[in-house]
Amino acid sequence: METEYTKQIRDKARELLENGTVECVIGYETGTDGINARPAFIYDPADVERLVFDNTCSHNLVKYLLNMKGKPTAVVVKGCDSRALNLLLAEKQLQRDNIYVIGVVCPGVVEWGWNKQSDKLQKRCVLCRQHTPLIHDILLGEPVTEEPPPDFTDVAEMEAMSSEERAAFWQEQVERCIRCYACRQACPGCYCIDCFVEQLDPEWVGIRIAPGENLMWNTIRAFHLAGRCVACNECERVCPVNIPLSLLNRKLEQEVLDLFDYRPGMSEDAIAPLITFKKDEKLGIGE
Amino acid sequence: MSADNGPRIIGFLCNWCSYAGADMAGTSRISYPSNIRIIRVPCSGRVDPMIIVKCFQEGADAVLVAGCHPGDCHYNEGNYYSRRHFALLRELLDFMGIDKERFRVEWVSASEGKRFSQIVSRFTEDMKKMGSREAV
Amino acid sequence: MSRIGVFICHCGTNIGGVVNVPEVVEAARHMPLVVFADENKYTCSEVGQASIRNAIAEHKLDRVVIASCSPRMHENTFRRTVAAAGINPYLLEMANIREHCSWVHSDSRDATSKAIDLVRMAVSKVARHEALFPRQIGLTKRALIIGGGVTGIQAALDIAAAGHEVVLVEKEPSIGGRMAQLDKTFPTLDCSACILTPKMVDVAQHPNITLLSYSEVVDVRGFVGNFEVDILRKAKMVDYDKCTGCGLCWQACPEKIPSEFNLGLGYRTAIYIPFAQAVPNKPVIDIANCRYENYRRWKETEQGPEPPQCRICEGVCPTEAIDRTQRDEIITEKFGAIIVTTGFKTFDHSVYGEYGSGKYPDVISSLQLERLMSAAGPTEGEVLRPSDGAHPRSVVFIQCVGSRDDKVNRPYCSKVCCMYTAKHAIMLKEHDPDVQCYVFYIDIRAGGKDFEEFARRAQDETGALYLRGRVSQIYQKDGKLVVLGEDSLMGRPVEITADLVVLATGMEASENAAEVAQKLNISYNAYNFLIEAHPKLRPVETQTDGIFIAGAAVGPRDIPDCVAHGSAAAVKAVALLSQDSLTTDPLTSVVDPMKCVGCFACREVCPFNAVEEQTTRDGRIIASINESVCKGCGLCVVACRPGAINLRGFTNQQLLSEVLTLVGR
Amino acid sequence: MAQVKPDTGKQEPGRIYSYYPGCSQLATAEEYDVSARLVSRKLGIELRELENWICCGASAAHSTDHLLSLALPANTLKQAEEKGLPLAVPCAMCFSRLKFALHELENKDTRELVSRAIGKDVSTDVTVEPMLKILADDDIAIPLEKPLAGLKVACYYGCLLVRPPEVVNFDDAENPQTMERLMQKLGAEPVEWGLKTSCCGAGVAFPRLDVVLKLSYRILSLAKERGADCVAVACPMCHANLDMYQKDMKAKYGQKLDLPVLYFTQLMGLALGFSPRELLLNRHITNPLPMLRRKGLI
Repeated sequence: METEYTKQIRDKARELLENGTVECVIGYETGTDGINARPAFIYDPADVERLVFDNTCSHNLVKYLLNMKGKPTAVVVKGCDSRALNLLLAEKQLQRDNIYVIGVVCPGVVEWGWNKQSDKLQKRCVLCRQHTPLIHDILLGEPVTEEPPPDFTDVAEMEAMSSEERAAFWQEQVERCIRCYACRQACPGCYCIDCFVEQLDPEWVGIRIAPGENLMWNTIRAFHLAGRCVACNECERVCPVNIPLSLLNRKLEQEVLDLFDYRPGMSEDAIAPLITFKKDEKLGIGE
Repeated sequence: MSADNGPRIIGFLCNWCSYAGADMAGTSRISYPSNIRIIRVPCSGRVDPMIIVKCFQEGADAVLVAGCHPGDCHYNEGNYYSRRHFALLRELLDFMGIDKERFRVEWVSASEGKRFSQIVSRFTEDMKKMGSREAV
Repeated sequence: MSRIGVFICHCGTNIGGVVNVPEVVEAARHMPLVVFADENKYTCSEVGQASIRNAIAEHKLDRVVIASCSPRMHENTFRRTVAAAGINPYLLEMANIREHCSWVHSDSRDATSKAIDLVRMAVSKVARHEALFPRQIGLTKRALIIGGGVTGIQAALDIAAAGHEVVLVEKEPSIGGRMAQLDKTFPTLDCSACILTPKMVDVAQHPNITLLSYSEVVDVRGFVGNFEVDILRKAKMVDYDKCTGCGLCWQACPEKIPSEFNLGLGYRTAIYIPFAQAVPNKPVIDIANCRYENYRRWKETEQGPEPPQCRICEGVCPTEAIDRTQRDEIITEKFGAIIVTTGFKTFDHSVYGEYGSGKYPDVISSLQLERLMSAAGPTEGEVLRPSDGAHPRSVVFIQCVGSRDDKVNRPYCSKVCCMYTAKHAIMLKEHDPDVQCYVFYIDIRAGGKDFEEFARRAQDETGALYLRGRVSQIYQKDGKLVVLGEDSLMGRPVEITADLVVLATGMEASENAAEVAQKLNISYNAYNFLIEAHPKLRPVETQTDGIFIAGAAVGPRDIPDCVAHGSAAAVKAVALLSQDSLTTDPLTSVVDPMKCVGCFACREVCPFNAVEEQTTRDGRIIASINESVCKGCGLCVVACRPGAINLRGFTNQQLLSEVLTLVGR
Repeated sequence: MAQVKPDTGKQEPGRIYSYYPGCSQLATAEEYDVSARLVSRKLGIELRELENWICCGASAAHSTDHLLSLALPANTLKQAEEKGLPLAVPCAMCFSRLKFALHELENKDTRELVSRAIGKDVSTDVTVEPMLKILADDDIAIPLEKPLAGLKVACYYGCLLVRPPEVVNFDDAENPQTMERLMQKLGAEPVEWGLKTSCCGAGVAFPRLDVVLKLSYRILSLAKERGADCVAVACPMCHANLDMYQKDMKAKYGQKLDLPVLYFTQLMGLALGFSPRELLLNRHITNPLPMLRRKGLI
């Protein structure tokens, strides 16, 4: 089935490049370890054979559209990626009409293992509720109709701990943070010209790498994605020191669902929950 | 502010209702513990969640945000937004080990001086019980 | 490097009595960038202000911190002070060490250390202030007055006299309000209608006044000098250009509806004017009760039996003024200033079970008695009891019904009841010498010119028996009312058999007061009375520039107070309207084009549509703020993740620095 | 007294109460207790009498010893709490005392004091409801067998059932309507009158009968004047004063009242088809039977 995807993607890519619909096709190609896929930017129909699709195609390619400066571009999107696409369209960072979306009904991708083929599905895929791209110009594969209900066991486990335990837990986690900002670079929702963490005036986060500053960074990173995170979980995948960022994202995902009955990136004109309101809603604040 | 005289509480008060409410507490001489330090903002909706997190990161024991009652916002809608922001933020902070109780959001109108002092008194009491935090 | 001067105020002993001011001054001297610190007895006094001006010159100060009372009190005063000394008025910051410190903390040590913190915060903030410059905007030289009672009428006439256009909106078919319902007024006993109606006519005739009766304000947008107001004009079904007010129609109309104006004591017709001297003196059709309108409603569905048609009014009208095509319409008008005079309503006494829950016909409200006494009232001035039309001989008055009573959540005093009851006692005696009045009271509050004398007169001359105490029970027996109460001076229960009981029902904010206040964004208290910008020094202003309040909408008031209040509000409005342009507050949001990513979250959250699009040189579409529309709430700042928007006077940098002076580094 | 089992098989949940008859109901006001139990049973309301209930303190304790006036009801409340059921109380006085106790026990210090006094940890975790509220509950369907058609009733609550509101919080303190609604459901016609919560004189009868005569006469004469055939009461004390002294009133004020005073539960009983004997209607001093016969209700 994956080889089938590969073939379809190559054909579509060739067609799009040849008839000039797009200038570039963003897809996946096999990486240097000969196993794991990496992003591929195909400008020449002759190169389309590089394109592949298999269960190592983890990257959220939508992020790269931000750099295409409005050039007509085709992009391969999985279910979660498509939510990111909706998000960026809603936030006016992309124009739908110069993007050709090759949607792939995603069977789930496996964990990253250098030089070795892993067969362990990524956490996000185990919990995935959006296998079928929400937005596409061509859809590869059979749409998945039955999606599982939300599962926040991991969050619940965390909440079972005492306040002190949680504090200690995160203390320990963020102490490892080297502030490389890979999480931010990989995140489709992070596209600020001048990220708050690198602003010197106001200095929201001290430049020094210290637990407090690290905690500030990781907290605000998560909060800036509250009601926006599409659960592609690239941030956690790319973290070199394995900070469980998904816990923060998913906690907020759950709260947003409970409080505002909202799932980010489900449509291209959705209004994020923090920039709208209901007059008579009860949120347990000031009541 | 010295930690020796109990919890360090930072209060963000909207200029139109709650700050006026605090003034009312003053003009009516309704006393409350002196731990709170008040920062005046135009609207509770001006209070950026980032600065709340900053307060805790830097070692504040507790933070109070007070704004107009829903429907009474001087800017019509400000407190509706802050209500959403802080509902989420409280959860996130709690999740990260900063107890919900340390971050309170209250609606205090310009005429509720008594209520303001009651809120601050209760808050200070609770925080004394909880004990102080360390900056991280 | 900025040079900051700090001035700590003793405010007499208000601050100095608790806060150790010299200690605060000493601490301030050692704060970063502070080159001068001093104390004043009264910083707001001329002496105090002079000392600031001198210090600025002497020490070349370029920023000033004043630690004294609430900035809501004196920020503008001191802005002028520093401006006079050549410093941009926005390079001032105040530390509130009175309302937020000395007045609420008794322990001198704590209060002092808190005061020092507050000063430190102000210093750190002022260091990050930038010079700001107000901008000039135009204004509409027209005033809107909401509510056509005596207060609104007075305000309208005064503004019109000053040469400005006024639109007076009244929800009833006629202006006049409560005062029009009164018979006589205390303490002079001159006829209410006789002194009010000429003013009402003046309103109708004044070239500068547009009267929109039977209309309501539905929406208010904009800001001082530039309000845009949607006004609902309810369908009158009468063409006022054709109508001469001859009265044939309401004499002919067969429908009888209890008269609101007479508080249910008499009847009016479906096409009606509320009372004889109504202004405008032209009728409206009460669509809910008009037979033909009822028939028209039926015609749409043809459900149920066919109601009678009528149209008699149309038949008798000599000028064909009845216009059935009229519909409710909403008009939009521009105003520079708005005065709210929505007045009051009387307390509904049916919540008092002990007074018969409003079920006893001969237990009436004092306003109903006014109607019974009025020569233009349902009984043409003869006081007859509602149940059987008999002349009451023994009348019991009960004070503080819906006033000074926590039980019904009305703890406040309604101010006028003591006096009008005295008036009633005197008037009743004049109507009928055989009347014996009894008055149950808590205290007699007769503060006011000639008031005490008047209240005495009621007791001494008319022989009204004043009993200090509450009534515990009223019940009907043998066609009379038995009143059980207590005489707390004699210390024993009293039982009086009365023909008529008059309840001195208190004043309440009118039912739509809160609604109007919300539309205008002005604050109101727990009882829906509007809140002044300052209870003593700004009694007719609100926290919203350009919106003024007056009369009983602000709190219980008698007629002279309301009139004075109306004139006061008028003066404020006139002062505003006589300017050629307004200076806007420069404390607005600004966009940093280099940081804006054009997500327009700011536009989503802005309550005032102040966010506009602009295209950068490199073709990006980004946000920009219309500064004359922006009111400086700062919602956009929070919505802006990239930190491209900042709020002047409350910048991220400033708030952060305040926090950091308190905690952490 | 034997526990009364409801005869209806269908037992709705929440219709089971602990029952506190109170002393009077076992003596002078037996008819109140009996009729209350009969009616409850008929309506499928199960009353489980507390085994060891004791006097509520009534009029004496609270005017002599404050602690005692709390300890006595607290003891009963403790039993009710242990049963975990709401407590049904017919007598207005008992109801008042129990509610007062609950009210004052809200205070921590008082609670500790009283706990020490009775040697048990008292809490306020129990609901006390007047029989009237329970039986007048609109959710309860009343299977009328003899509607009280044409019977004009003056509903009399007295002082204690509805006052002070912040303590008893039951109905409107000045113009209660519960009994009126109930009487309407029974087919009777409540009269509109003003003295339904005025004092009857209560225990003052013993030292100062004249006061009681004055107060009670005012009440009865008004009821009469408003056209009532009888007065419905929910308090044995009120009942005694209104029922017993009508002859003395005639002597003092010259008006022959002859106005039967019945417990509301007895009127319910009649409407539900119980016989006058079952309802002990023969125990009243002002005999109601002639009037009831006139009205064709028996």
